[in-house]
Amino acid sequence: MSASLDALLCVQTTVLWLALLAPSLLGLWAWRFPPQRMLPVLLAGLPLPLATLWLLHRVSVGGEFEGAWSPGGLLLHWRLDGLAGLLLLLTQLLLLASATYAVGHRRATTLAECAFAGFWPLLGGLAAALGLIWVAADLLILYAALELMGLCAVGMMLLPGKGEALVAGMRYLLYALVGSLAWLLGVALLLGSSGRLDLAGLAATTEPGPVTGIAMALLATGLLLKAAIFPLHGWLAPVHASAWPSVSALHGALVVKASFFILMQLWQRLMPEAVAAAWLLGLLGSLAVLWGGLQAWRASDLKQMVAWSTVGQLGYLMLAFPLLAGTSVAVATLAWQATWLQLAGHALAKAAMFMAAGNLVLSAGESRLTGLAGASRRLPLPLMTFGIAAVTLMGLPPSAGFTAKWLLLQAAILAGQWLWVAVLMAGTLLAAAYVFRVLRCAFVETAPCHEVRPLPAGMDLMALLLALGALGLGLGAEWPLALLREGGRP
Amino acid sequence: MSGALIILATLGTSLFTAVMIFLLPERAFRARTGLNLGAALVKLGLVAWMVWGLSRGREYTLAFPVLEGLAFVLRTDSLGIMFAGLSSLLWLFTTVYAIGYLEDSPNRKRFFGFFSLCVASTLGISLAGNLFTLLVFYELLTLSTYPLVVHRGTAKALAAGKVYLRFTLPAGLVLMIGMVALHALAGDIRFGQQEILAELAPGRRPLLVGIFWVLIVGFGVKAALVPLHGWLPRAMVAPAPVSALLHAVAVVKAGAFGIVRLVYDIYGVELSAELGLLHGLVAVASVTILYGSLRALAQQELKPRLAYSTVSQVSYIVLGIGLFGPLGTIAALSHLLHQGLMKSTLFFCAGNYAEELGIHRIDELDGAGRRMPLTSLAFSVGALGMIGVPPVVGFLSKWYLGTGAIQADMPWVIVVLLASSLLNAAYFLPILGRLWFRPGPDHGVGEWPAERRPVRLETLAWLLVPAVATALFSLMAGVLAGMPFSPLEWTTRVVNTEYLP
Amino acid sequence: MSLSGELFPASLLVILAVACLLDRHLVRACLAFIAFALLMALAWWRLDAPWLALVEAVLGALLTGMALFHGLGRLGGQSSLPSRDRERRPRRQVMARWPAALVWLALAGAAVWGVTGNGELAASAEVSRRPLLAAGLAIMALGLWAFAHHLHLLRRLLAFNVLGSGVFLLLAGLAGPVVEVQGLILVGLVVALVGSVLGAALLRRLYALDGRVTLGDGPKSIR
Amino acid sequence: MSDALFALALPTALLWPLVLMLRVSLTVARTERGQPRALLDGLWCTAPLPALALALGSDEGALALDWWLLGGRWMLDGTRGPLLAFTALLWLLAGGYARGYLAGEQARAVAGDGAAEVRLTRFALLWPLTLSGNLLLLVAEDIASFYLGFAVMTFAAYGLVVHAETRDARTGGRAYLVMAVLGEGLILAGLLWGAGSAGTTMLDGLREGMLEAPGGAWMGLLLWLGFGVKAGVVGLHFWLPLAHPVAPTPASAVLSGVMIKAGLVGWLSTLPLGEPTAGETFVWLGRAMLVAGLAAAIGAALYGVCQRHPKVVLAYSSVSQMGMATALVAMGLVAPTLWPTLSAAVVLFAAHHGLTKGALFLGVGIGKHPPRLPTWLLWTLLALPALSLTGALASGLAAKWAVKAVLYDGGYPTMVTGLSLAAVGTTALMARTLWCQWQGKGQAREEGLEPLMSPMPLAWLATLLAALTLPWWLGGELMVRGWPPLDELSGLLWPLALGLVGAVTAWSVARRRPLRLTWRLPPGDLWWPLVRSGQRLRTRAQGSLDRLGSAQGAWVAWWVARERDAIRALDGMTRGEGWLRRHAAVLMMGLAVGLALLNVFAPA
Repeated sequence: MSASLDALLCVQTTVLWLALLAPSLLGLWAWRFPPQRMLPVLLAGLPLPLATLWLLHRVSVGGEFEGAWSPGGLLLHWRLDGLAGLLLLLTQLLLLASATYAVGHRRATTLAECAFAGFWPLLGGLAAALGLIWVAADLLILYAALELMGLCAVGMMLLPGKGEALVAGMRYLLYALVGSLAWLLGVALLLGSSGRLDLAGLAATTEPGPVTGIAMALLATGLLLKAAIFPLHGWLAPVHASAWPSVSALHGALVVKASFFILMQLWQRLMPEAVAAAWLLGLLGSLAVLWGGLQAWRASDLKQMVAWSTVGQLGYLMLAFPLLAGTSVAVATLAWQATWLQLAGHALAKAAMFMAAGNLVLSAGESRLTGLAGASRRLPLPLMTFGIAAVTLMGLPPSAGFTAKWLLLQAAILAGQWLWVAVLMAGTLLAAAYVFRVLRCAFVETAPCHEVRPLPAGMDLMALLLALGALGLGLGAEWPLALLREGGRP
Repeated sequence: MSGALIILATLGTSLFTAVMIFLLPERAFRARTGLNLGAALVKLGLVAWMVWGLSRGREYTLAFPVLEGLAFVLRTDSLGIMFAGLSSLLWLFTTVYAIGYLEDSPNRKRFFGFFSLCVASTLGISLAGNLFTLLVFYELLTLSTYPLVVHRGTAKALAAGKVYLRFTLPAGLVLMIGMVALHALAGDIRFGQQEILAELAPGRRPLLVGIFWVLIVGFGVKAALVPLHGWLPRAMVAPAPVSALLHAVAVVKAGAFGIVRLVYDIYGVELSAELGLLHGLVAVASVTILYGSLRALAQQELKPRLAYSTVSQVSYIVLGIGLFGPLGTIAALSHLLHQGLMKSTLFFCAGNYAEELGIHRIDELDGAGRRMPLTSLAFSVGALGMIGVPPVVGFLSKWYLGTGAIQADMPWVIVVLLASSLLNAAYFLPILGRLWFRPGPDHGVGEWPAERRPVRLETLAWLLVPAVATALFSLMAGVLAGMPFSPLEWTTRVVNTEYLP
Repeated sequence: MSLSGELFPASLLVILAVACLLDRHLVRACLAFIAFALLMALAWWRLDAPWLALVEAVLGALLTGMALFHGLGRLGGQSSLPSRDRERRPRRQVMARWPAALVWLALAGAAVWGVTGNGELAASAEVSRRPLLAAGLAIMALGLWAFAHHLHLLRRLLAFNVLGSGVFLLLAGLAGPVVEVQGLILVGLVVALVGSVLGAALLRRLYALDGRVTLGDGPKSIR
Repeated sequence: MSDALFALALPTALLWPLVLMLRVSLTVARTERGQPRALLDGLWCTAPLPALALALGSDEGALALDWWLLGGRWMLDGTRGPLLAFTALLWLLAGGYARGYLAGEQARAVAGDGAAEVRLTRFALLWPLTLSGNLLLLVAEDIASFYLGFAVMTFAAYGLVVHAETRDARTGGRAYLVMAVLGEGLILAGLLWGAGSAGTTMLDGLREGMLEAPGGAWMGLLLWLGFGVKAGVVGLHFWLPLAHPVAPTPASAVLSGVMIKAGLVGWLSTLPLGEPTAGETFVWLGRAMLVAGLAAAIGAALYGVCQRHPKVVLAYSSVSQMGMATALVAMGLVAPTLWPTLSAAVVLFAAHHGLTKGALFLGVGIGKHPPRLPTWLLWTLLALPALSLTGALASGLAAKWAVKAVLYDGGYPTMVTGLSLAAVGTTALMARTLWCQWQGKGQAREEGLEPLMSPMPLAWLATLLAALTLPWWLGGELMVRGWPPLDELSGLLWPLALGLVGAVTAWSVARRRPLRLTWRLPPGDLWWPLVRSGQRLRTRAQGSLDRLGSAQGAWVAWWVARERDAIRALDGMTRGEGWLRRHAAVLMMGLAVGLALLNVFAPA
C-alpha cells in the first residue's frame, strides 16, 4: 500500500519537475529552430498544462506534497499545494498563448530574425523561473528564480531594440537589480537571525521583533519595486511602450505578480500580525489603484493605457495585506480567495488585453487612441476581445474580476474596513473611465477609413480565448477556490 | 425536457444568436434576419412552454455554486416568467421592427449582436433566482446596451453614451455594495425566502433600512427615478428600436423589476411596511411621476417627450409597489407588462414618423394621420392608454393603483394619479389633435420634412406590423383582461399565490 | 585572524569603494572598481571561501571589468564615451539623497546590531567579522547613495556593483561563510555580472543611437 | 325577450355601429383617393336601429361577461330602457337628418374637394363611434364599461364638434376637450375612491359602498362635479354654448339632446339617491346640488336671452333645463323618500328634454334650409317643440306635471316656485330662439327651398312627432301621475304666460332702443375670463418650466465646467509621474524606512 503511494509520489515529483523544466528545453530547441507555424507550438506546449491539471487533481485528492533537493551540501525545499499548482497552470496557459501569439506576430510583421530566435530561450527561462517561484519553499531557490525571471524579462523587453525601448529597458534593468539587492539584504538579516533558508523553518524559528521587522521592510521594499507597486512603479509603463505584445502580455500578467506572490508568502509566514505595516501596504495599493487608473485614463496611447492599468490592478492585490492581518478567519478566508482569484483573472485578462491591443495597433498601424476611430467596424474581433478583457478589469460580471471584487468587498465590509470599499469603487469607476475611453473612440463613425493590415486568425483567437477564460473564471470560480480553501494558505 | 435544460435553452437561444451574428459577415442579411426571427420565435415558444408548465405546477431550476455560500441560480417563478414573456414577445416585435428600421444602414451586424445580448441579459434578469444572479445580468445589460446607444457613432450619440455610463456604472457599483452588504448580513437569499430577513434580530433593522435605500439607489438609476433619471432622455439619440427596447423592456424595466424583487422577494412586503420603507417609495414615485409629466409637457420633440413620459410611467410601478396590499401589488406587476406594450407601440410609431416622413418635432406632425393612418391609429391607442382611457390597458393599471391606494389608506395618491393623468392628457392629446384634426402636407398645407419614396403600404411592412401588433396587444390586453393568461389575470394569480401580505 | 588584522582590508575596501563611486573620471573609477573586486576576492579567501574568491576574481573583477570597459568603448575600438561624467543633479535633489542614504544606513545598522547583539557573538571568528560587517554597511549605503545620486549610467552600474558587494559582505558577515551564504552570493555574482554586461551593452547602444548616457530622468530632459 | 336572445341582441346593438364604422374605413381604404363614394348611405343611418329595437322590445335583462375588462355586466331595467329608447331614437333621426345636412359636403367631396372629403370621412367614422359609446354607458352596470362608454363618447364627439374646422369650431372644440378631460379626471378620481373603499367593480356596489365609506359625500361631490361637466352644472357649463352651436346641426342635436344626458345618467348610476340611510353629509351635498341646479336653471335663462345665435340660445336653454334636472336629482339626496316616484319623473323629463331639444336643434337647420311648406305651417311646427319645452303642451306638460305633483306632495313648494321661475326663463329663451330664427329666414328663403321628401325635413318632422307624442309611446310606467287635471293647468301655465308677456315687452322695448347687451355678453360666459387667466397662468407656468429647464441647464453646465477643471487638474497631476520616476531610488529608501518604523514601533 505505502509502496504504491511512494511510487505515486515519485511519479508526481517527476512529472512536476518535467513540467517545470521542459519549457526551458523547448525554448532552447526553438532558439535553434525558430517555429514558423502556430499549430506545432500549440501542440508542443499542450502536454504541460495537461500534466499540471493531473497534478492538481492529485493535489485535490491527496493534499499537497513537498520535497527537497540537495546539491553540494545545500538543502533546497519545494512543495506543490493548490495555490502553486493553480498558478503553475495559469503560467503554462499564458506561456502557451504567448508563444503561439509570438509566432503569429512574426508572420504578420517583419521581425528581426535573430531577435525572434532570441525570444525562445528567454521565454523558456522565464517559464522555468516562474514555475520555480511558485513551487519554491526555500529562499535560495526563490532568489535564483527571481533573478532569472528578472533577467529574462529584461531581455525580452529589449528584443525590439528601438531607442525608447532601450532606455526603458535600461531603467528596468537597474531597478530590478537594485530591488533584488534590497531583497537580498532582507534575506541576509533573516538568515543572520535564524540561520535557515527554508520557509517552513523560517516560520518556525523567526520571532517577531525589530530585526524581523526591519528585514521584512527591506525585503518588502525590494519586492515592491519589482512588483511595480506605487510609488515604485515608474519603470513599468515606459517598458511596455514598444515591447512586443506577447512579451507585454506575459510581463503584465505574470512577472510582476511573481514578486507579489513571494512577498505574500513571506509576509504570511513571518509577520501575519503586523497590522500597521499591512495597512501601509494596503494604502500603497489604494494609491496604486487611484494613480494607475488616473494615468491610464489620461493616457493617449493604447499600450500605455494597458500598462498603466496594470499598475492600478496590482493595487487591488495589495488590499489583501490589511484584510489578512489581524482579522477574523472568515474575513481572512474571503480575502485570501479574492486575492488569488483577482490575480488569476487579471493575468488572463491583461494578457488578452495586451494581445488585443497589439492586434489593434498592428492592424490599424496606429497606436494612439484617436487612431482607433471606427475600429468597431473595421476590427470588430480585436475590439470585442479588448472589451471582454476590459469587463474583467472593470470588475463587471460575469468575470473573474467581478467575483474577486465581490469577495474583496465582502471581506472589507465584514471587517468593517470601509476605506477599501471606497478604493474599490474608485478603482472600478476609473477602470470604466479608461476602458470606455477606448471603446468610445472605436465607435466614432466619422473618421476617415484607413487601410487595415490583415493578421493571422490565430492571433485574434488566442487573445479571445484568454479573454473568455477570464470571463468564464468568474462563474466557474468554485473549482479553483475550493483548491485554494483546502490548502495553500500558510 | 428537464428543468435546467429548458432554462439553459431559453437563455442560450439569445446568447447563441448573438454569437452567431457576430460570426456571420456583415452582408449576410438574409441569414441574419432568419436567425433573428427564428431565435425570437423559438424563445417565445420556450417561454410559453414554461408558462404552461408553471401553471401546472412544474418548477424549472438551474443552480450551481460560484463561491462558498453563493450560488448562481436561474429559476422560473410566476413573476419572473411574466417578465420573461414580455421580453420575448417584445423582442420578436422589436427584432422585426429593427430589421426594417436599419435597412441599408451600416453596422447591422454589431447592432443585432448586441441586441441579442441585451435580450439575453433581460431574460437572465427575469429568470434570476437570487440577487447575485440578478446583478450579473443587470450589469451585462448595461454593457450590452452601450453599443446600441452609441450605435450611430455621432458626437451626440457618443455624448449620450457617456451620460448613460456615468449613471449606470456607478449605480451598478452601488448596487453591488448593497448586495454584498446584504450577503454579509444574511447570507445568500434566494428570491422568495422573505423570512430570512424578517427573522433577523431587531438590532439589525437600521442596517436593513440603510441597505434597502442603497439598493434602491442602485436600481433607481435604471428605473429612472428622479433625480437619477438624467440619462434616459439623452439616450434618445439611439435608433428607434433601441429606444423602444430600452424604454419598454430592457433597461428601465430591469430597474423596476429589480425593485419589485427587492421589495417582494427579499424584504417581503410586510417587513418593508414595518420598516416604513414603502412610504418613502411612494413619495419618490409620486415626485417622479409628476416631475416626468411636467418635463414631458415642456418638450417640443416627439422622442424626448416620450422619454420623459417613460420617466413618469415607470414610476407607476414603483408607486404600486409602495402601496401595501394586494391591489397595489397587482398594479405594480401588471403595469410592468402594460407599460411595456404601450411604450413600445409609441416608440415604434415615433420611429415610423421619423423614418417615413422625417418627422422629429411635434409641430411637424400636422395631418400625419391621413398619410399614415395605421401608424397614427397605433400611436393613438398607445397615447390613450398612457392617459388611462379604457379599454387600453393603461386604464387597468390606473384602476388598480387608485383602488390600491385607497386600500393602503393613502387617498392622496389619487391626487397624484389624477394630476398625472391630466398632465398625460395635456401632452398627448395635442399630439393626437395634430395627427388627426390639423390639415397637413397631405391636405396640401406645407410639406413633410423628408418623405421617403412611397411604398404600397403607408410605410415598410417591417415597420408597420410591429407597431400595429403591439397596439393591438395593448388593446386586447385591456379588453380581454378577464381572460386566462391575460397580463392582469396572470399578475392577479401571481399575487394571490405568492405575495399575499 | 585578529580584529586589527581585519580592520585594514575592511577600511581599504571602503576607501576603494569611495574612490570608485566619487571619481568623475570614468576610467579611473572602473579601475578602482576592479581593484575593489580583487580585494573582495581576497576577503572571501580569507573567510575560507576559496571558490567564492575565485569566482569573484573571475566574474567580479575580470569579466565585469571587461564589460565596463566595453561599455566605455575602450574595448573593441569604436567610438568611445567621453571619459568624464558631466551630468549633474540640481542642488535640491542632491540634498534629499544624503539623508535618505544615511537613514537607510541607520536602519540596516540597527538591524545588523540587533542580529549580532542578540546572538552574543563570543567566538573570535565571529568577532573578527565585525569590521567586515561595518565595511559592508558603509559600502552598501555608499552604493545606494551613489545609485540614487548619479545620472551617468556607467556610474550607476558601478554603484549597483558596489552595492551588491556591500550586501554580500553583510551576508557573509552576518551568517558566516556557510554553504547557504555561498550559494546566495554565487547567484548574486552571476546576476551582477549578467546585469553589468547587459547594462554596458545597452549603454553602448544608447550612446551609439543618440549620444545619451543617462536615462533622461534628469532635469535636462523632462519630456 | 328570452335570455339567449338578449345575450345576442345587446352585443349586436353595441357592435353594429362599430361594424358600420369599420365598413366606412374599409370603403375609404379600398377606393382610390378622389374617387366618388357615398359614405353616409342608408345602411350607415341604421347604426342605432338594433339598440332601438332592443330598447322597445325588451324591458329587463342582464348579461355578464367575465372576460371583459374588470368583469363586465350589462343590463336593461326600468330606468335604462326608456333612456336607451329615446337615445337610440334621437340618434337614428339625427343620423337621417345628417344625410341631408351633409349632402352639400358630400357633393363637394365628390367634386374633388379634399378638405370636404376628409371632414366627411371623419364624420362618418366618429358618428357611429360616439353612438356606441353612448349606448354602452347606458347599458353598463360595471364601472369599467360605464367609464369606457363615457370616455369613448366624450373623446369621439370631439371630432363632431370641430367638424367645420373654423376658428369658432376650434375654440368650441378646445373648450369641450379641456372640460371633458377635467371631467374625466374628476370622475375617475371619484370612481377610484369609491370603488377602492368599497372593493367593488359594479355600480350598485359603488353606491352602497359610498354610503358606508367615511368620505362618501366627498366621493359624491367628485362624481357630481365630474358628470356635471357633461351635464352643464353651473360653473362647469361654459363649454356647452361654445361647443354645441359650432357642431353640425345633427351633431348639435345629439350633443344637446342625448349626450348631455350622459351626465344625468352618471348621477343616477353613481350617486346613492333615494337611500334613507344616507348620512347628513349627503343631505348637504344634495342641498348644494339643489342650489346649483336652480341657479343654473334661472341664470342660464337670463344669460341666454341676450344671445343672438339661435343655437347658442338653445344651448343655454339646455344648461337651464339640466339645471332643473340637477335640482330634481338633488331631491334624491335631500328627500330620499320622494325618490321612487321622482326618479320616474326625472327619466321622463330627460326623455322629453332630449327629444324636444333635438327637435329644436334640427329645427334651426330647417329654419335655414326651409322645406316646401307654407310659412305659417312651418313656423307653427317650429314653435311646437318650443311650447312643449316650456311645459305648455304634450310631453312638456306631462313631464312638468309629473315633477310638480311629486314635489307638491312631498311638501316642497319653494322648489316648485323655483322651477316655475326657470320655466319663465325657458319661455323667454324659446321666444328668443324663434325670434332669432325668424330674423334669419329672409336670407334662407333666397337660397331656395328643400323638397319636403328629402331626408332633412323628414327626419325633423319625425323627431317632432316623437317628441310631442312621447308620453303616449314611452310614458307607460313613467307617467305615474298621468295627465294633469284641468284645474291645475293654470298653475302650470302661468310661467308661460309671464314669459310671453315679458318677451313681448322686451321685444317692443328693444325695437325702439336696441340693446347692445349681446356684444358684451359673448357666448361661453366664464370661458373667456378663464382663458385669459389660463393664458396668464400658462405664460407663467411656461416661464417657470423654462426657468426649471434653464436652471437644470445651468446646473449641468456648472458641473461640466467643474469637470473640465477637474480634468485639467488631473492632467496636471499626471505630470507628477516624472517626479516619481526621478526619485524612485529615494522613494524606495523612504518606503523601506517607513515600513521598518511601522514594523518596529507600531503596537502589535
